[in-house]
Formats: sequence, C-alpha cells, structure tokens
Amino acid sequence: MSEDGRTVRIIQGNEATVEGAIAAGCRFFAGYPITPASEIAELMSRRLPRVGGTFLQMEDEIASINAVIGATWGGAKACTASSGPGISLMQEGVGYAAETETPCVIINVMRGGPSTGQPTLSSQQDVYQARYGGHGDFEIIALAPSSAQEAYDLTIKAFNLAEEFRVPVYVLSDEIVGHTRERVVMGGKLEVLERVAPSKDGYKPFAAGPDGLLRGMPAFNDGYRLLVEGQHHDERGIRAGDDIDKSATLVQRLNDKVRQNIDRIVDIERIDLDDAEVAIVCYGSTARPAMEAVQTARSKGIKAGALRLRAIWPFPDAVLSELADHTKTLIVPEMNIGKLVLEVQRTAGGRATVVGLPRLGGALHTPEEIESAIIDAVKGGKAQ
Amino acid sequence: MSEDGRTVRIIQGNEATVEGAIAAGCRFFAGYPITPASEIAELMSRRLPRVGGTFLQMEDEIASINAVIGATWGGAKACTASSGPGISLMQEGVGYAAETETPCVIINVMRGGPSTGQPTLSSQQDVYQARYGGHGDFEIIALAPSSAQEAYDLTIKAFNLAEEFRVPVYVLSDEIVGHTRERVVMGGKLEVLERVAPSKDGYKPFAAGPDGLLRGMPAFNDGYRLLVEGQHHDERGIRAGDDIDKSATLVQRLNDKVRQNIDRIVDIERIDLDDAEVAIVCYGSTARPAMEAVQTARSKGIKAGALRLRAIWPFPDAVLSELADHTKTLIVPEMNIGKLVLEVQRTAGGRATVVGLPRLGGALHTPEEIESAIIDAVKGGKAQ
Amino acid sequence: MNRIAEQYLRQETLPMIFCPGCGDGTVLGAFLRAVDEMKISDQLALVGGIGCSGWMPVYVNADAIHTLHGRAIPVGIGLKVTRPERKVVVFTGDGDAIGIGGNHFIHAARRNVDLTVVMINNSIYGMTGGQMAPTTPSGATTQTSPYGNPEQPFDACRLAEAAGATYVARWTAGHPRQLVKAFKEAIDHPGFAFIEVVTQCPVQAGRYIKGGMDAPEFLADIRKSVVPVAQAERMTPEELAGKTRIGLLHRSQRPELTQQLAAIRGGEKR
Amino acid sequence: MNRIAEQYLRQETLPMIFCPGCGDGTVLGAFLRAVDEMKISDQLALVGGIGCSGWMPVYVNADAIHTLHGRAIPVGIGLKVTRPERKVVVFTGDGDAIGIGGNHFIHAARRNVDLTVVMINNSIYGMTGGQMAPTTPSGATTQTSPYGNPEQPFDACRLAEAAGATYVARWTAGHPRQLVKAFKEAIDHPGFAFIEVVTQCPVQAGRYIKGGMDAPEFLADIRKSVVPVAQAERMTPEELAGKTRIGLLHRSQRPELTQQLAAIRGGEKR
Amino acid sequence: MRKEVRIAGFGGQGVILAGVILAQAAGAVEGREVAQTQSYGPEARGGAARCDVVISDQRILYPKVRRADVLLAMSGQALAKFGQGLDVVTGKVVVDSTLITEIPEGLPPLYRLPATRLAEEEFKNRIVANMVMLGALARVDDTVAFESLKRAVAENVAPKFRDLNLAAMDRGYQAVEGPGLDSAAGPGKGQRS
Amino acid sequence: MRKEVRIAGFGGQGVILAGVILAQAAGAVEGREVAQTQSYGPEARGGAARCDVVISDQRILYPKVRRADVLLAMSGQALAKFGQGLDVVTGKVVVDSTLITEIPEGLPPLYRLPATRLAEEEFKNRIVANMVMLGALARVDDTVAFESLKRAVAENVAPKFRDLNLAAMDRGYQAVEGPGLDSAAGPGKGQRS
Amino acid sequence: MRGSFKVLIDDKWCKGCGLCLAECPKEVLIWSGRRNAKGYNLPAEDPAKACTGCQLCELICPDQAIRVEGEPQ
Amino acid sequence: MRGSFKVLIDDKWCKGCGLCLAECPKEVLIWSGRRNAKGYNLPAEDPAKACTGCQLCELICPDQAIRVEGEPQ
Ligand SMILES: Cc1ncc(C[n+]2csc(CCOP(=O)(O)OP(=O)(O)O)c2C)c(N)n1
Ligand SMILES: Cc1ncc(C[n+]2csc(CCOP(=O)(O)OP(=O)(O)O)c2C)c(N)n1
Ligand code: SF4
Ligand code: SF4
Ligand code: SF4
Ligand code: SF4
Ligand code: SF4
Ligand code: SF4
Ligand SMILES: [Mg+2]
Ligand SMILES: [Mg+2]
Repeated sequence: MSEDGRTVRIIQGNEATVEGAIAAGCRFFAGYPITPASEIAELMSRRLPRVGGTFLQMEDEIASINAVIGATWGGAKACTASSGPGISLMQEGVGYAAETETPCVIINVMRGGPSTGQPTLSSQQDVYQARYGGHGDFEIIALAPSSAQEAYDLTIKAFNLAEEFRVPVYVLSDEIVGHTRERVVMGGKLEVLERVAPSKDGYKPFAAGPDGLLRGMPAFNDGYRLLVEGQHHDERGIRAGDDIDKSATLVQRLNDKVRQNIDRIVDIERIDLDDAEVAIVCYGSTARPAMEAVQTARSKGIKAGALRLRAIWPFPDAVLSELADHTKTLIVPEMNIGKLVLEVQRTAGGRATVVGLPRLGGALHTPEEIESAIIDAVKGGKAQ
Repeated sequence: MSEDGRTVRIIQGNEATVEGAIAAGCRFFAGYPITPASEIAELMSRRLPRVGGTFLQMEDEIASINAVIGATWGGAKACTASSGPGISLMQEGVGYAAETETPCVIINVMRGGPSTGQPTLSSQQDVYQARYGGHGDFEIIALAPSSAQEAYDLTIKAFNLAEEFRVPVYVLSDEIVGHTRERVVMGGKLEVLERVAPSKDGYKPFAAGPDGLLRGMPAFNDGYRLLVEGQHHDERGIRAGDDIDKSATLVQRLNDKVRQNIDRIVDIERIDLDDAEVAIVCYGSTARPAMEAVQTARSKGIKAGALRLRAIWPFPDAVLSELADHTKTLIVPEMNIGKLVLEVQRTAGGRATVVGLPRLGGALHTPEEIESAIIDAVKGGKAQ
Repeated sequence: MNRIAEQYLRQETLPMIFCPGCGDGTVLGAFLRAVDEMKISDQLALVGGIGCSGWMPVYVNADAIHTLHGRAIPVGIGLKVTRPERKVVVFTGDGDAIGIGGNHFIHAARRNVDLTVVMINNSIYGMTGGQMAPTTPSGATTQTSPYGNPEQPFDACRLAEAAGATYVARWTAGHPRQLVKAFKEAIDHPGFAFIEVVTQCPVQAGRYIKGGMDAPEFLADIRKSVVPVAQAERMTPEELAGKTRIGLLHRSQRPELTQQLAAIRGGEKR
Repeated sequence: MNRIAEQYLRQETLPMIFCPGCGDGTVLGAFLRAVDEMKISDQLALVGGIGCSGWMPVYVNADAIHTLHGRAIPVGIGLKVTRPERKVVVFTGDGDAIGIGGNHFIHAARRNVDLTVVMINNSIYGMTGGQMAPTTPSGATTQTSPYGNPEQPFDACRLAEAAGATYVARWTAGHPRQLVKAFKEAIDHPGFAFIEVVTQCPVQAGRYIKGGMDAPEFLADIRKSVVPVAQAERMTPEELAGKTRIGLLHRSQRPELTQQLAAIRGGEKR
Repeated sequence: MRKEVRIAGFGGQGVILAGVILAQAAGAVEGREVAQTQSYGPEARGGAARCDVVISDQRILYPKVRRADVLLAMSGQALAKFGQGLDVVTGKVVVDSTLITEIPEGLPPLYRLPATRLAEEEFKNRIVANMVMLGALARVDDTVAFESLKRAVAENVAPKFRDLNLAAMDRGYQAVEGPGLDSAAGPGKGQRS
Repeated sequence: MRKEVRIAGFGGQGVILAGVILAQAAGAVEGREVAQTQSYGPEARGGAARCDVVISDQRILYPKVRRADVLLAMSGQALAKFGQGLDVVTGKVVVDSTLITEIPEGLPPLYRLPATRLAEEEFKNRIVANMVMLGALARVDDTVAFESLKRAVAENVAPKFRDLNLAAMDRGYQAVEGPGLDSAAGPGKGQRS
Repeated sequence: MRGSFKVLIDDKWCKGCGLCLAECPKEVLIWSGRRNAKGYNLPAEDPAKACTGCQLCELICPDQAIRVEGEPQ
Repeated sequence: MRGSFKVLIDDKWCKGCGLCLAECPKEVLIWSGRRNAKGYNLPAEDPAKACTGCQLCELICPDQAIRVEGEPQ
C-alpha cells in the first residue's frame, strides 16, 4: 500500500470488479456460477463475509437478481454477475428493478452466443440485450470497461450511478477484460455515493424531483411503511396499472430520468480527435487494438482518432452527432455482428460514412486489422 | 361454411391466432397463463386434442419454450404464447431455438411494461425485445398483426416462415388485437408449408444450402441419429465453441440466412404512398388509427400516405430508405416510448424528417391525434 | 370495518381486489390479528407474489413489496439476510409458490431460511381467470383442462417437508382462529415455516371446478374435505381416502441459514 | 475401446471431455450396456443438460439433444408427448437437475411423465470449476463456500418421491453392474423414473471438498459411505448416521401423463 | 355508417355477453363489420364493467368507441362515468331504472326501463337484465335488427337458457320508455331495413 | 519495449501458475505493465494449456500475444502448435526435453532442459517442472530479472511449497542449455538492468 | 357467555358474499334487502335473534366489514 | 472361472486415471511406465498375474479404453 492508501495488484478484471464493488460499498452478492463470470462469485464468497457482507449462491440467476432486489430494499448495496445465458434469465428481474427504481448492479462478463455458444471465448454481443432485453419501456445505464483497471473504476462508478439514478446499471465486461491479469491501482480517495435515507416527513417514496430522480433510498423496517410495487403505480407506490395517465407518467419518467440527465452519465475518452478524418468509435476490449491502430496510423501520418465509450447506454447521441459533423468516416469495430454501429449510423444521419468492423468467433480484432480499415477509409475504399 | 370452404366468425384476435396456428399445422402447444394472452392457451387446450395434437400447461414459460423445442424435434409444429413477463423468461430458450435452428412460433400478446406494468392494457413496447432480448447474435422474424383477421393470416405465415427459415418467429400481437372481436374469414385454400423430411444420404443436419438455409426438418427416431447442440457447432452438430472459425461461420450464417433473404419476408401494405409528402410508418394496432388519419387527411386534400409493416423484423431497411428518398416527413406512431422510430431514423439517414409519435399508458392513438401530426408535418411544424 | 383492520390496513389501497367471498380476505384478517397480538408491525417485511393471494401484503400498513410471479421467496431471502431480525412473511398462491416458483420454494426450505411462507391453495390460477394449477385435482375441469385435468396435484406440505422445511402446517379459510395461532407459531419459528391455507375461490375455482358453488357452499365443501391430524391418526386408510389432513404436520430443528451466515461473518469456520 | 463403446459411441465426437477418472464415463458405459441388452438404440431420444454430466448423450450414437442448463426435462417432455413410444432418457447433473432445474424436476415427477432421468451427483458444479451445489455437504469447502457450506444438501431421491416419482433408485459409479440393471428397469418403467448416481469428480470435488483425493481414493470413499437399502433396514440409526442408502428406494404406480393425454385425445373424459 | 354502442355497468351483470351478442348480431347475422372490445381481465372484477361495439358497413379502422351513439347504462357509476361523453343531440342513453335513480344533467335523450326488476320479478333471474337491456336497444335505435339480435342469442347462448333470454329480450323491447316511443311497441319497429 | 512470452503444455503441468508468477514478477515486483492471458476454463481440461504474458514499459493496448518472443514448451503438441509462429532470428524456444523428443524444423534458437525429469528425480514432485522452466527463462532471456521471479514466487506461493519452488527455479536456471549459454551459469546472468 | 352485542356491517366494504350468514351459529345475520353503491346485497342483524358475540362472523368476513361490539355480560 | 484372458488397453483413449488398477481384484493391472501422446500414464497387465476375465476393469474404465478378451475355459 502506498502513502495515499492506494495499492497496486496484478489481478484479473473479474477480481478487479469484485474489489471495485466492495470499495463502492457493495455488501450483498447473490449469484450463480457461469463461465466466464464465475470468479466474481468465487471472490465475493471470500471477500464479502470479511467486510460484514453476505454472499449467497442461489439456485439460479432468477433467484439471484430477485435476492439482489430484496437485499437492496433491505438496505444493502447489492449486485450480481453472470454471462449470456444467465443474463437472459434475469431480464424479468432487471425490468422489475427498473420499474421499482431499485438501485443495483449487474455484471455481464460477455461470452459468445447465442445460447451456450462459446462459454470460454469473448464477445460484445450483448450490448443491445442490456438495453432491450426486458419487456416494456425503460432505460438502464451500461458501462463498458476496457481493462482490469477500468473494471475496478467503472464498477465503482456503476454503484454510484445506480444510487444516483435509482436504476439497474450494467457493467458490460467481457471474457478478455475479465480474464486478463493486469496492474490495477486500487483504493485511495475514492468517490463513493453513500446511500442517504430520505426524510420521513410527508414522504412519498416514488415522488421525483424536478430532474425526474428520486431522492435518497429508504430501507425496510426503518419506519417508512414502504409499498414497493411492480405494477405501474403512483407516487405512493399504489398500483395504477389500469390508470392510463398515471401509467404514462411513470413510464415516461423512468425513461426521461436517464435520457434527460445523460450529461451526468456520458463517459468518453477522446484520442486524437481534433483533426481526425477517420474516427474509430469503440468500447470494451475491442477499444484496445483500436487505440493501438490509431497510434500506428498516426505514426504513419494518417489523421486517425478514436472515440472510446466507457458508458454505452444511454447512447451519447449528441456526441456522436457532433463527431459525424467533423469526421469523414466513423469505423466501429465490435466483437459481434455489428450492433452499436447501428446507433452510430442513426446518429450520424448520413453526415459521415459509417463503417462497421464486426468480428465473430471469439478472437479480438488485431490492431493491424483495424489499421487497414483506417487506411481503406482514408483511401475512400469502403463506404457505408 | 361457404362454398370455397371458408367460414366467417366474429372472434377475438387471440382466438384467430389459435385457429391460424391449427390451420398452419400446429399440433403442440405448451404455455403458461398470463393476461392478455391466456385465451390462446385456453382455446388451444380445447382445440388441440380434437385435432390429434397436444396441449400442455407447463410450470412456467421457461418450461414452455423448452417443451416447444423438444416437441419440434419430436416432429410437431409447435408454438407457445405469452406476454411481457413470460416472454422475458423465454429469452434463453428463444436463443437456443435460434442456435439450433429449431422452427417454432412465439406469440407475444403485448401489454404495458416494464415488469408487471399494465396487465390489462395494450402496448407495443416489446418490439426490440423480440429482436434483442436474448444474448448473442442471432436474427429472428417478427410479424405484427393489426386485426383479428391478420392474427389469423399472420400466424399461418409465421409457421410457414419458421419452417422455411428454421428460426423462431414471433407474432407480435397486442392486447387490442388480441381482445377485439371482429369478423375473421378462415379456412379455404391456405398456403401451408408442410415439413419435409430430408434425405438421409450423407445428411449433415446443419449444412446449409447456398442461401444459408437448412433444407427440410428431420425428427428424432426417424433414423437420422441427430445431434442437436446449443453450443456453437459444425455442420454435423458437433460442438465447436472453442473453434473460432467454425463459430464465426455458424453465427454469421444464423444472421445472414434471415438478412440476406429478407425479400422473402418483407410484408408491407402501401396506402396512398405514390404522391405522399407525409408518410405514416406504422404496424400493429396503431396502424388502424393511422390509416384512418390518412383517409381523413386525404379527404382534406393533404398528400398523406401510410406504410404499414406486417413484418417488422428483419427491418426492411431498403424499403424505408427508398421511402425516405421520396417523402418529406415520416411519422411513426407507436404505443411505446418511441422504438421502431429509431430504425426509421437510421434508415432515413437524414434524407427525410422523421417524427416519432409515441404514446404511453395503454390507450390507442386516436385518428385525430395522428391527423394533427400529419397537419403539423405538412405545415413544417415539427422536425426531427 | 373492524378494529384490527382499521388499525393495520393501509387504507389508501382499499378496496381489496378480492372477489366477493374470496378466502384470501379471511386469511389476511387472521394474519392481522396475529400481528396485533405479537405487536410486530414495525418488524414486518411483507412480500407478495403475483396472483390474487400475492396482493395480500399490499393492503397491510407495514413495509411491503409486491414482487414478480413466483419470485417472492428470493426477494424475501434478500430482505432476511440483510437484517436477520426482520420478520419476513411471504404471501403466495399455489401457482406462485409451487407452480412457477417451485424451485425457489424447495431451495428456501432446503436452506431452512427463517421465512414464514403462507401459500393460499385455491386449487386454481385465480388472478388470470381459472386455469389449472399444480394443485388442481386430477380430472377437474378448468379453463385449460376442458376435458379434465390429466395431471396429478402436488401435496405442497409433503414437498415442503421433503425439501427441508422445519415448520409445516395446513389450515383452511374456515379456520381463522387456528390460523392466528399458526401465524404466530410460524413467525416465531426459527427456520423455514410453511403454512398452506386451503381457500374457497368462488369466482374461478367455484365456477370451473366446483360447478358454480357460491362462497358459503364452497367453504362448507372445503371443511368437509379435511380432517385434523390427530383425528386422522385414528382413521383407517379407507376413511382417509380423499381427505386432506390439517393442523401442524411437521416441526423439527435444523441449522438456519441466516445464523449460519452470521457464523461465517464472525469468522467461524463451519 | 471395448466392443460396446465401439458400437454405440458416436466416434466423431470423441474424446469425451471428462477429466481423467471421472465417474461420468463409467455411468455412460453402464448405460451403453443397458441399451445393448435392450436393443433400443433406435428408439432412444437422449437429452442432456448443461454440466459435465449433460455431455453424456452427445457421445452416444443415437438421436440426442444437448439443451440448456436446467432445461433438459421440459425438452424431454416435448419429445415424449409427441411420440409416446420414444424412450426418452435425460442425463443431468445435480446442479442441472435440482439446482437451476429443480422446478422442472419436481413437476415432471408430479406429472409422472414416462421419462428416465439420470442425475449424476458429484456434490459439486463440475463444469464451471468447483462451486457449491445443492448436494454439497454442509460445511464442505468449495470455490464458493470458502468458509464451509452454510447450507444443507437436498436428498434428491426423497424429493423425487415426495414430488411424485414412481421409480426412484440410487447407485454409485462404483456399481456399474447394478447400474446396467437399474437403467433397464427405469427405461421399462411406465412413469417418471429417477436414478441418482453418486460419482467421483476427482478434479473439482476431489480438489475442493475431498482434500485432493484421486479417482480411486474418491471412489473408495464413496463406496464406504453407502449402504444397500436391504442392509440399511437392519441397521440402527447410529450405524446409519452419515450413510447414504443405495438401491431401489421406491416404486409405485400412478397415472402416467402421456397415457392421460392419449385418453383426452381419444375423446375420453377424464 | 359507423355506429358506436357502449354497454356499461357492474361486473357480473352480463354486460360483456350483451356486447358480444350485439357484435354477433351485426357481424355474423347481418354480415357487417364489427369491432367489439371490453374492460378486461381480473382487474375488472367486482368493479365496473364496460363493453363497446363498433358497427359499420366499411372496414373498421379505429376499433375503439370515441363517442358512443348509444349508451346502455346498468349502474349509476356507469352513467356518471360515460354519460357525459355523448352527443346531446344525436346520442341516446338507455338506463336500467331499477339501479339508476339519479340522472345527471346534460345527457342526450334518455330511455328507461326497470331491467333488473323485470329480470328478477318476471324471470326470477337477475342475470337476464342484460338481455332486457338489449331488447330495449333494438327498440330505441336501428343499430341492428331485433331479429338479428334474436338469432344471435339463439346461436350463442346455451340451449337451456335460450328461451329465457329471448323472452327477456322481448320484454325489454316492450318495456322501454322514452322520447318518441309508442308506449307499447310491437315487434317490427326499430328493424333495420 | 514490448515482450511477449508464451508458456504451453498440458493441463496439470502448472503452465498457468508459471505465467502468473512471471506476470507478478514483471508487474508487481518490477512495476512494469503486464497483461497475462490463458487458455481457459473447463474446456481446457485434460487437453492443451497455454499461458501468455505481455510485458511492457508502456500502457499495453493490444493484450494478446501476436508472435511470442519466447516460447516455453512443455509438450510436443505445444511445440508443434506454437513453435512455428516465432521469429526465427529474434525468437527463443525453451523445451522440456523430458517430454519433447522430436524437434520440428524451422524453429528459432532452441534451449533445452529435462524439466520434468529434474522435477521428478531431484524434487520428487513432478509439478515443479513449471518452476524449473521459469528458472530457465530467466537465464535465456532478460524478460524479467531472476530476482524478481524469486520474489514473485515468495509472494505468491503457499509458504510450505516456497522453498521447493525456489530450488526448482534455481535448478532450471542452471540446467538449461543452448546457444550462447555458459554450461554452468551462476545467478546474476540474465538479470535485467 | 351471553351479553349485549351489536353487529356492525360496514356498507362501504361489504361485498355481499354471504359468508357471515352461513357462519353465524345463531343465525343472527340475514339479508337486509339493501344494496350498497356497488350493487352488493347487504346483510343485517335479525332483530329476532340474539348475538352471542362469538365473533365468528367478524373473523370470517373476507372484507373486514364486520365489527362485533359489546361486552359479554 | 479361470481362462485365458487378455486385457487390451487402448492407448488412444486411456487417461491414466488408475481406476482399473484399483478395481482389479487380482491386481493384474500395473503402471506400464509408458505415456500416451497426451502425457497420460498407461496401465498394463502384470505378466506375473492371471486375469480371471471378470471385466470389472472394463466396466469401471470411464474412457471405455479397456477390452477384456478371451474365453472362460
Ligand atoms: C412470468 C409471469 N407469468 C405469468 C403471469 C401471469 N399470472 C399472474 S397471476 C398468475 C397465477 C395466479 O395463480 P396463483 O399463484 O395460484 O394465485 P391466485 O391468483 O390463485 O391466488 C399468473 C399465471 C405473470 N404475471 N408473470
Ligand atoms: C443459465 C445458465 N447458468 C449457468 C450456466 C453455467 N453452468 C454450466 S454447467 C453448470 C453447473 C454444472 O454443475 P452440475 O449440473 O452439477 O453438472 P456437473 O458439471 O457437476 O456434472 C453451470 C452453472 C449455464 N450454462 N447456463
Ligand atoms: S379469483 Fe378466486 S382467489 Fe382470486 S380474488 Fe377471486 S375468488 Fe379470490
Ligand atoms: S469436473 Fe468433475 S465431473 Fe466434470 S468431468 Fe471433471 S471429474 Fe468429471
Ligand atoms: S361476510 Fe362480510 S362481505 Fe360477506 S356478506 Fe358478510 S359482511 Fe358482507
Ligand atoms: S358474533 Fe357470533 S353470534 Fe353474533 S352475529 Fe357474529 S357469528 Fe353470529
Ligand atoms: S481405468 Fe481406463 S482410463 Fe483409467 S487408467 Fe485404466 S485404462 Fe486408463
Ligand atoms: S478382467 Fe478382472 S481380473 Fe482381469 S484385469 Fe480386469 S479386473 Fe482384473
Ligand atoms: Mg391459486
Ligand atoms: Mg454436479
């Protein structure tokens, strides 16, 4: 441990995620083993009891997300972790968390799908599932780490955002981030949002402030006599699923509270964008060869840059739209069939050429592969 | 019954769905009750045994979709039906069906969400879930009926497409379509794709033709010695999840077989589009007030038209792109926060103004509301 | 409205959605009386599943969460382990508890988590309009068994015991006083306590299974079908045929989950 | 390779992914012998769950489907009811069958569907690397119970019986001849037949639970821990403590689902 | 011509069945386009019930009732809730005067009959009040022909209840009173041509 | 400077642990950037095992090994599979000559030591062959300092196995033979400055 | 344990299910002929019968609509 | 039931688990000292011992790598 209380360790992204969660105040974890996320549960089972927390291995992922919801209303910061198949099973529970404004964190260490797919190989195929997997209209927040360090940092951030926005927040890690051992600087002065108990005075648990957000987070048996309801409800939590106006108001707010406060969420790294003609839009582990490709291209005098999204949902429409205004070509490398590239296309609105660079099968793009896409773009070789 | 063997009945969309399924050869249904889809299970329980089929009420929706998968490999055309919460639970199973190229039909009678949401009121909130709800990259097909008649017609079509493409096909009905009693013409000469047993000669169950599609559909215990595998696999069905090339080949094909044959799937109704300046892009029950609004607008001399999507997935990019080229404004009314409008925006690529007309709360748009959006558009009142 | 209800119901949520003559209201009344006698309304964490029965907690003026269909128990576990002194009571239907939620049910029993789980057995899916449940008698007609139920029902109490529950009782909506006592015992019991309550559902089960019985007839029918455990012991198998035993069916002691977790947190090696 | 394996294994799928000394291979060998004696390889519909054990069907040269984790039983039901003469055999792990898949398991038993369900009980989640299972002994250390398992295990056979299974047997990987007989009985049994096989998992359970036992030691340890039912009847509770009964534990007759469905299709009112 | 009919009252009064019969009469018997919707599901239990029928000779696009042409009200709550939306000139309201005693202001022409009392007293079966109301509808408006309603009953009601229902319908046809009706109408009036 | 090391052999040989120790030596002890990856999961059981370590003084972007600078091969399969990718001039291969008898053509400079035999015979424990190989790595290449590897062992191996592992590592350092090595090297050579 | 008891039926909550009528061992409760705003039949005390205050009606009433008042004498 | 039996061990499939050695009641099987391509130790028949043909080794071998040949005399 260094003087400022920081320690450096060489650990896997999955372990960094666990340390980040605990540093963020997570004191409850319920999960179910699955490759390549199991280390998160395993390390939680070791660490949590030592900090006064609780680890539960549940009978399945459905029970896990629901236990997380119970624990959150019980007063704990809580999370679960899984991969594709397990995350699919959690969709109903995630929607419940969104509906009831239950802050919680879901870590998806992505592997190749669909179905059992590729248990031991990486992918970024679940980025849309995070947003659209559940039924009904609601917004979530999703962060995508590119390294073990970010697995640590963004997990802390995920817990903070969950508390601030009272939404489920995904950490969209992947097998590569999860299983690569790297240097991680931990501890020190961290920004951690502590849970604040709301005043009981005339308290309406689901009455939002002008920004659409609920203030604080109450717990059961602290005198609130809470009513938490998964049907649409009014500000007191009383069911209103057959009331068109109240239902519309609630659902609109559940979406707007994230959309309209997107500025508090957007998290991007800009690399050499000022004069870039070609920009790589990237996230997660794919961003690593992308950034290397940009370095190499620059060293060859090519005006390339990169926009790395650390927060992918809500999608930063405005940032991309602006980028499209100033860049000729946007290249979007992804370890999937081409998904966020659709968002980039939408926001670019025809004002820049958008090139998808999808990769299936589980192997990370090589920097060379991305570099050659950059060169193609500069040559005008590929078009939308 | 009329001379051509056709009968007319006044029935709910849910009943029309059941009749369509049975007409299409469905002989197995497994489901679990849920409002507003329960009538489908109830009617199946009455009808199927009478045509030699099997109805099972399972312990949950997960069991339902998996029993459907088993029954399909057992030799039956099969389907299940549910609504939001149940469909969320089926996501893993739907992905398995996609991975194993198991033809099956999933009927989602949409209600308001998220979560328990609005059990008795309608929505179109699950259109993205149909496409992106499961983990991993795969394509499904989704049809959206606007009336009881179409609930019948499109259910038949759904079964046919499932057989042709060997994919799960969604019928995205909704509470309004499902519960409105209307005239339905049934029977007569129907186009039904019968299941064809492939030749056993050198048969590789997962070897596709040049169009990416598998030929025919074998059944268990018919001498094939099949191996059906949810992990990525080769043409024989042997697991290959750790083989990057074989995995990439399979996933690419699972997507391409739908994408590249989209012309066989696209199903649209064009109303007064030839000279339209404003076009309503619509689907499902929302299309009804939309079409009425177009009629009224035309009667007032406004150059309005409508493009009604009966097949919403795969999204007909080319059709919309072309429409954007010839139309000033595209208006997209939806009973959700604004979802397919994003696809329209993407495909319009800035070449037409795209206006979302979302509606939450469970009430159908009125024709007047849509008409006034048309008038606004004509006046140039609203922009993207 | 009676005194207990006035004191313990969350008035702004009324009226209750239960149909006229539904047993759920009676069971809820008995629960309120137990709460009153135990003076524990501040310590309660009530959890409801989805189904008519799952609405019961919503009407009680205590901390309550109305969860997803079948998922009340895991939510209850999350509440319990985060503050073990909480009295977590789960209200659930036969479909909710042992239909879709069956896995959580048996696992909670196995872990012997200190929950009280009240299962309303109305032999049917009430809320969704009368489809068969895993408790529907064999041969009974319902909305999804028009030709008679081809399946056989669970004995929920037997299942609970085999899975590991340490307090198992069965009563009916016609035994409100016994229910008050059972609720008190179950809440005090340090482990997984299960109470099955056989209730009349005049609107769905009454219509589809019972050929249109109204609430008083239905309740009378239920009372006829049960025998107290003590009496059952003196009866021959022939006399017992078609009868359901009621009363305290099982009580035992096994390590309880939250205590085991506390030991782990305390650094004890188990 | 022995004659049976040569004849019945799907050669192109080999080698099997099982670790050296894993009991799964032995159980599979016994199954192949039963298939050989019964001459039913054409009628088989094999269903595997996800887990090491779930891979067993993949290696057999018969129609086989490798399903999702926990979902083998509903897939098996779909196969069974569409052609009732099919012999559907489900291979599943303890986690697969009574962990995530517990609900399907008890409901299939309740319905008494004519399936043969073979559950490999290795007391652990093998495939995912040694996490605790619902069968892990209380106090045992695993990758997710580093301070000792705070939970108590299921008795899968007891659960099956309470849920309604009509054939229930338990053997170990050290009883291949008895397994051959049990497979034949179970496949012939017209109803839900459950066989639990206690196996050595030297790589995960061996390492984490058993302090590093190798396969022969582990198997010897398992053999020491079991007693045949007949013998158990003659033993005192003290002698039986910590022992697991093996053999045919339960056999009964109740209406079977596919037959009930056939009756309905035939227009019979049940 | 598009016609919108709303039938409303309590759950348990057979409001839905009345609407279904009406839809069958117009759609199946008369071969016209119909769209029948209703307040739905367990949520409606014990509370209000509503059934809407839109009838037209053309394809019905918007399937919902915007402003009913005729309201059959079977509870005070229903009348209070739905009465106001009607066109005071062209609209019509039929009330069950057994259950509805207070009539709010501002309603269109009002027709009354003691449907529930007639059902209870003359048919010893409260549940046929809905058919009494349907009979009245045929009399006060030409939405569908009375004969079509009768055929719809014959085709959609269990045989053992058929005659009872038909008789109740007849009784409603006769008993309804209001603006422009002969006090004792014979069948034939209100027929659709 | 970016350095890529690949260690490969069978499952059960401790290939992963060797890579982890190497990563700890470079990252935790020497404070450099590292990225260690491995063939993973139950799928790898009984079959091939591989562990890759990338070491650099700058932020490591691409974390995977593209073309290893050093390959430690502990099985014939591993050598056959991974040997070909190396640069024949700058690359280095260290083989466990107990297990690898056939050496394919076209490899870069080759170093050998009978790691498994030394482990079995001298340390009575086959599993320390991985440490023997790591010791050899320190000798043939300056990827990390030998001292750093030793500290990494001290910090990451359970106390009761520590000395055994350190001794095995020393033995490998001494035993390895190949181009440009003194036959009996003392510690100190191969140190990173 | 006779006394002077009064059985108060709350019009607002009663759903006219009839369980109280069936439950009362003394047949104290009868249909009043009145209906509440939702149209439910309401029970009432039969003035000719004497309530024992056993509270069985109060306990069985699903809608908590009954309050038995009075003291055993 | 003595006879002339031969125990064939299939190098390709054997994983060297040792179960056959432990299982043989006659201790016929011993480690051969040979390894297969995957590095697994291979068992072999001890020429000094006589196999009874009981097939216990064949039955227990998880990898179906054993074939006991021969006829009971
Ligand atoms: C995932 C999911 N599936 C189905 C439903 C629909 N649903 C609501 S309640 C219910 C069953 C109610 O039956 P039971 O649990 O027995 O409770 P009851 O109403 O009989 O008290 C069902 C199937 C749902 N809400 N969620
Ligand atoms: C939905 C889902 N959750 C988790 C997993 C990961 N997973 C694969 S196998 C397995 C458990 C294996 O244990 P068991 O069923 O006991 O089989 P074994 O490997 O021990 O034979 C798990 C949790 C998965 N594939 N799918
Ligand atoms: S449907 Fe049955 S269980 Fe539900 S409230 Fe009505 S009577 Fe009660
Ligand atoms: S992990 Fe255990 S159960 Fe799985 S194959 Fe290895 S030894 Fe067998
Ligand atoms: S039991 Fe209660 S609700 Fe039922 S009739 Fe009597 S007072 Fe009314
Ligand atoms: S208190 Fe007892 S006696 Fe009096 S009315 Fe109620 S049930 Fe009858
Ligand atoms: S039992 Fe089989 S796999 Fe094991 S050592 Fe013997 S022959 Fe080899
Ligand atoms: S057949 Fe029997 S005696 Fe012969 S080697 Fe095998 S186990 Fe030993
Ligand atoms: Mg029920
Ligand atoms: Mg297991």
